Amino acid sequence: MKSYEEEFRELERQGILFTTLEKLIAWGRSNSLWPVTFGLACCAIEMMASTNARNDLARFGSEVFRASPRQADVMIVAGRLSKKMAPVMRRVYDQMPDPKWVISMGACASSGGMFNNYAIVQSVDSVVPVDVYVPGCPPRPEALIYAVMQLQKKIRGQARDASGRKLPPVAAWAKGA
Amino acid sequence: MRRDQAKAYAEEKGIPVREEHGLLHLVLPLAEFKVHMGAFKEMGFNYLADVIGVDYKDYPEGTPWQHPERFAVIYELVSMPGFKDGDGSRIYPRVYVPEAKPRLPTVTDLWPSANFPEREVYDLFGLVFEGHPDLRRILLPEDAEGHPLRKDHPLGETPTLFNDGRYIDPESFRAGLRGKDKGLTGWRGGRRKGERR
Amino acid sequence: MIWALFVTAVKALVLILALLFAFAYITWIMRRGLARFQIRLGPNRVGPFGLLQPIADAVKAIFKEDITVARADRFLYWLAPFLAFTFALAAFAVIPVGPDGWVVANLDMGVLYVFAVGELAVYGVFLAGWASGSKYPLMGGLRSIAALVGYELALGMAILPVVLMAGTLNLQEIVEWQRQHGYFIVYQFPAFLVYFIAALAEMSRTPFDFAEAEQELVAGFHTEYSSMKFVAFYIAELLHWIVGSALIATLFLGGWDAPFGLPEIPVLWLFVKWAIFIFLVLWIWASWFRTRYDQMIRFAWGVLLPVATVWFLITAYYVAKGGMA
Amino acid sequence: MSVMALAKALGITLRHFFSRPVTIPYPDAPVPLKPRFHGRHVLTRHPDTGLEKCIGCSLCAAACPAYAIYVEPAENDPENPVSIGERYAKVYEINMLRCIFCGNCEEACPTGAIVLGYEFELADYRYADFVYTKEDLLVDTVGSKPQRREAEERKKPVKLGFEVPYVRPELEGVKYE
Amino acid sequence: MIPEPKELRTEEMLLNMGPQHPSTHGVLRLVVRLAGEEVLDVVPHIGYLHTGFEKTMENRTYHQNITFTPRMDYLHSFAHDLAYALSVEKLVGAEVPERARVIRVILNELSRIASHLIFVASGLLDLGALTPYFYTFRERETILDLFEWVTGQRFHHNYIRIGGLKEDLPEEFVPELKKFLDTFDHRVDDYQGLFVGSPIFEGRARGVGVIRPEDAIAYGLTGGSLRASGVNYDVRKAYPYCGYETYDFEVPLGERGDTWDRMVVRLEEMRQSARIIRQALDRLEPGPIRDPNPHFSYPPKELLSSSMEALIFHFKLATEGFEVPPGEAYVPTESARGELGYYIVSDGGSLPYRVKVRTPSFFNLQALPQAARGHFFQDLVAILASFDPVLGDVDR
Repeated sequence: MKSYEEEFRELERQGILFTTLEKLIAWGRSNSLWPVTFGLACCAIEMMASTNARNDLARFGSEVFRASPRQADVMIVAGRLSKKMAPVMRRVYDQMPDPKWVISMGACASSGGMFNNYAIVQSVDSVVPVDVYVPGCPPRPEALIYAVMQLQKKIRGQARDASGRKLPPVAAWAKGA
Repeated sequence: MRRDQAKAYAEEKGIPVREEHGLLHLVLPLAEFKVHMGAFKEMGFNYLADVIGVDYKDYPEGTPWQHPERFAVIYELVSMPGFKDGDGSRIYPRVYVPEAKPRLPTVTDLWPSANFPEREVYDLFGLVFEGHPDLRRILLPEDAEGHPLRKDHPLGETPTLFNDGRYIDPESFRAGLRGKDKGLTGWRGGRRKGERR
Repeated sequence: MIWALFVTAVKALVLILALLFAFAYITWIMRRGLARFQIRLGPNRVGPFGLLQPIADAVKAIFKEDITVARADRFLYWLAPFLAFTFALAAFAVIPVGPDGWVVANLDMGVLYVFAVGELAVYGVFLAGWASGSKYPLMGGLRSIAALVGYELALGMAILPVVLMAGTLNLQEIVEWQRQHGYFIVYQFPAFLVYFIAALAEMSRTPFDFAEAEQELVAGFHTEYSSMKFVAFYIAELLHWIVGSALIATLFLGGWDAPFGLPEIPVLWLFVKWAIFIFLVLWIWASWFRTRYDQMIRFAWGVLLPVATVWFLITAYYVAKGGMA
Repeated sequence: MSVMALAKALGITLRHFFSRPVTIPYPDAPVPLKPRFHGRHVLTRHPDTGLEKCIGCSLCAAACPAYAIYVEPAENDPENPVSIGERYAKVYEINMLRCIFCGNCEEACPTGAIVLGYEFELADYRYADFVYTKEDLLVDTVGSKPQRREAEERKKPVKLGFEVPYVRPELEGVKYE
Repeated sequence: MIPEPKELRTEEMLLNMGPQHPSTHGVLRLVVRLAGEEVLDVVPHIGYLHTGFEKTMENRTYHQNITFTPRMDYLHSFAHDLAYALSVEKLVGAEVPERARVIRVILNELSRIASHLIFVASGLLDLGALTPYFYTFRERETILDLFEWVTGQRFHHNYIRIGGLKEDLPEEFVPELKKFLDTFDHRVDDYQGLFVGSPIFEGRARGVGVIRPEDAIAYGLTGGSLRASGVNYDVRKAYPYCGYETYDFEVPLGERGDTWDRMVVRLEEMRQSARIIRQALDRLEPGPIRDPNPHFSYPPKELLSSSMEALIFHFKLATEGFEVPPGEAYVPTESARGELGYYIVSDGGSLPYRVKVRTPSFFNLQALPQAARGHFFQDLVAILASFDPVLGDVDR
C-alpha cells in the first residue's frame, strides 16, 4: 500500500498530475472560489466585513456569496458550531458539488475555542474535512483574505505543511471521503 | 409606587420579603404561587421581563441566603414605564421547586412572553411548567440527554492539545479555584469561601 | 439560396460568439460597475484589471460536479436551462446592428418574433422551478410566471404606438424610420417609460428581480442547479439583459444610427446606445429595492397598462389623422 | 414626492460611483493596524541582557479563559541563566486555534514577558501546526509559521502584511519592518 | 360520458426556512405554513447557536467572564460587557471613576451605532437593496478602527474591567472620533435618502408586520422594536446607569409599529447616539480610570517590581480571581436590541454561582409570528430583519 504522498509524487512525475490542462483547471478553480453563505456567529460578521468596501474579497473573484450550496465551491464555517447545528452543516456540505473546500474560520470553529463545553463541536474537522484553519476570535477580514490566498495556493498544489509534506488540492480527497 | 404596593401585599399575605442591591425579592409558596402572580398582574405589573431558573444544589450554607429547596424559579415583573400608567417598578417574586417533584404552574396565560423563557428553564433545568402550551426543548437538540444547567451535569470539556502529547485538562486545571485540588497552575489552593464540604 | 443560408449561418455564428463574449465580459462589467457604485474595486487580481476573471469562472464551472437532484423530473430538469439559454440567445437574431445585411434575420415580423421568443424563455425558468422537485425553486418559478402575466401586456401595449407610427413590424425598417424622422424616444416618451419599466421586469432586474430573490428564496428557480446548468441560467439571465437593452436602444434610440451626424460605423453606435441602457439598469440595480411581486403585478395592470393604452389611443388617433405617415 | 425619492437614491449612488473606492488592496498594500491591536503573541527579552523575561510562573495560563497556554517551568542554571528570575519556562506553548487573542495573558504577566504583537496572517492547513512553541514566539522570530515556511521555500525574507503608526512600548525589542 | 371535473384542490405548504438560509440573520429556523405566498403561521425554532454561555461562565472567574460576554451579542458587544460589569460592580460595591463612566458611555454608544449600521445594512439587503450594505459598512469600519485604537480588538473588546477600564484612551482616539462625528450625520442622511420616501420601500414596509403596543408588551418586546410601536421605554431613561440621566438625548418613537417604523426609529437612534457621544466628549476630563481597590483591580504594572504587596495581589487576582460577596444582583441596560441585563447569583467564591442573561433578542423573537401572520412570504424576511435579532443573543 503506497502512501498518498508517494502516489502523488509518482503521478506528478509521470506528468499525469499538473499537466497544462490540470494547471488551467487549478488556476480556474483557485481564482473563482464562490463561498456558500454559512455564517454562524461572530465570525460571520467579519466574513461579511471581508466582502465590504474596505476589504473587498471580490477582488479574488470570491464576491459571489451563493445562497445555494449547489453553486458554491468553498464553505467558510464562520463561528461556533453547536451540536444541534452540526448535522445541518454536514448536509449543506454534502449538497455542495465536488470539488469543494472548507475554511474553518476562527477559534470556535477550528477548535471550540473558549467554548469548551457540552454544546459546541470541538473542531469542525470532526464533521467535515477542513482545508484551511484561520485562528483569531474573530480573525480580521484580512486574515480571512490571507486564508483564501492560502487556499488558492493549496488548490494550485503549492501547499506544504510544517513537516514539508505536500498537501492534496482538496482535503476531502485525501481522506478517501 | 407599585413596588411598595407589592411589598405591602406581601406583608399582608405573609410572604417573605428580602431587599438586596435594590432588588425586591418575594418568596412565594408553591401552592398559592399562581394566585399571587395573578394578584401582581392585577396590580399593574404588565410586563414579564425574565424567568430565571437557579439550581441551589451546591449553594453553601452560612450565607445570608437560605434556600429551602433545590430549584428556584425567579420571575422578573415590571410595570412597564411608557405604557399606560406604568411606573417602572420591578419586583422579583420567586418560587422554590423541590427536586423530587419538579413541577410548577405556568404563567404563560398571564404573560404570553413567558413562553420562550419557561421552555428554556424546562430545557436547561428540567422543571416542568404545567399548562404550558408548547413545552418542548428549545435550545438543545430534541434528543439531548440531561439538563445542562443543573449543577450535577458536567460541563463536558475536552482537553486542549499541545505538542508531544501534552495537554491541559480544564477541569483539573481549574480545580484550585474550587478549593478542592491544587490544580496544574501550581496555586497552593485554599478553601473557596463558602464552599460546602 | 444556399449562399444566403450560408451567410445567415455565418452571421448567426459570429453573433453567438459575440454574444457569449459579451456575456463573459458583461459579467466583468457588471461586477466592476457594481463595485464602483459600492465604493470598492471589484475583481482585479486575475489578469490585468481582472479581465481573466470570467474565464476563470468558466473553467471552474466546466470542471465542477454536475448534480441532478434525486427528486427532479430528469428530462425537464435538463431541458429547462437549455430552453432558457437558447431562447435568450435566439432573440438577438432580428436586432439590426448596422445597415442592410447587418442582421442575422431581417424578419418582417421582427417585433413579434422578439416577443414570442422572449416569452418562451420564461418557460425555462418555470420548468426549472417545477422540475427541481423542491419548494424554493417552485416558488421562484411561480413568481416568474405571475410576473409574466403582469408585464407582458404592458410591454406589448407600449410597443404598439411605435409600430403604428413606423408602420412596420420590421426592426430594420423601424430604425430606418427613426433615421428619417428622429428617434422614438422623443415622439413616444410615455411609451418608452412604460416599455423600459416593463423591460426591467422582463429582464428580471431590480426592482423586479423576485424570481430569484436571494434573500427569501435562497436562489429562486435555479437553487438546485449546479455547474454548467447553473451557468446556462446565469448566461440566460444576462443575455436577457443584453438583448433587452439592445432592443430598447433599437426601438427608441435609433438603433445603429449615428446620432448628431457623426460618421456611421456598424455595431459601434448600437453598442454605445446599448451600453447606456446597460449602465442604466446597473445603476437602478445599485440604487433601488425589490418590490413585492403582487405589488408589481398591481402596478403593471393598474398603472403601466392604462398609461400604455391611453398613449396608444392617442397615437392611433394622430396616425389616423394622417400625421407623420 | 415619491418619484423624487427614487431619483434621490439614484443621485446618492451616482455620487458614490464617482468617488474614490475605499478598498485597501490587502496583499499588495499593508493593512493599517492600530498600535494596540491584538495579534500573535511575542515572548520578549530584556533589552540589556538579552535574557528572557518569562519566569515560568504560569499566570498567563491561569488567566487564559480558553486554556490555550501551556507552561512548564524549570530552575535556571545560575551560571548560565535563561531568564531573569529563579525559574524559566522550559516549555512554553500556545495553541493558536484555541487562543481568542483577548489579552488576559498579557495583563496577568507580572514581568511583561508575553505581549500580543500584530501578526494576524496565521492561517494554516493542519490542526497540529498551530501549536506555537517558544521558538516560534520569541522576539527574534518574525512572521507566523506558514509565512516563515513560505519564505524559506522562496528564499526570501518574510513579508508582513501590515503597518502600524508606532509600536507599543510593551513590545520591547520587537522589530517589524 | 364526460368525467366529472376534478375539484380544484389547493394545499397548504410547509416551508422550512433555515437554519441555514441567507436571511435568517444567523442560524434561526422558521417553519412557515404558507397558503400560496401568504404566511399562515410561523414557528421559530431556535437553539442552533446554543453555546452554553451560562454554564461555562459558572466555571470561569468573574474576570475571565468579561471575555465571554461580548460574544453573545457580537454586534452590540460593548453593551454586554457593560451590563455584566454593572451587575458585578453592584455585588462587589465597586466605585467607578467619572472618567471611566464617560468612556464607557462613549464606547457603548459607538458600539450601538455599529450595531444599528449592520441593522440598516442587513435590513435593506433583505429588501433587495445591495448598495446600502457597502455604505454602512464603511462607517462601521471606521468605528471598528476607533475601537481598535482603544481596545486592540475590533468587536470583542475585553476592555471593561470590574470597577473601571483596562487602560486609558490613547491620545489619537479623541481627534479620530471627532473626525468621525463630523461626517457621520451626513452619512446617516445618505442612508435615509436611499430608502425613506422611496415608493418601493413604502410599499414593502408601510403597514407590514404591525405590532400594537399591547401585543408588544404581552410578547415581551423591548428596544427599538417596542419603541416603534409607540411605547416610550428606554432603559437609559427609565433606569439610568453610567450617568445616562445627565445626557440630553431624545428617544425616537414610532406610531404604527410596522416595519417602516422599526427601520426609521433605529436610524434616528444613531443620530441620538452621536449626540450623546458629542456631549460625553466635552466631559472627558483626565482622571483615574479604575477603582483602585486592590481586591478586584490589577495593581498598576509599575508597582509590581517595587511593591511586594502589589505583587501578591496581582498573583492572587491572576490565579484565583476575586471573591464576590454572596448575593444576587441585576442591572437593566439598554442594548441596541432592547433591555439587557445579567442576573448574577454569587455564593461568595471567585466563580459566579449562576449567570442568567436576559437577552433582548430572545424575547423579541416571540413577537415574530404575531407580526408575520397574514403577510406575504416575501415580507416575512423584511419583518424578521426589522426585529433585528442576533442569534448569538437569542441562543446564548
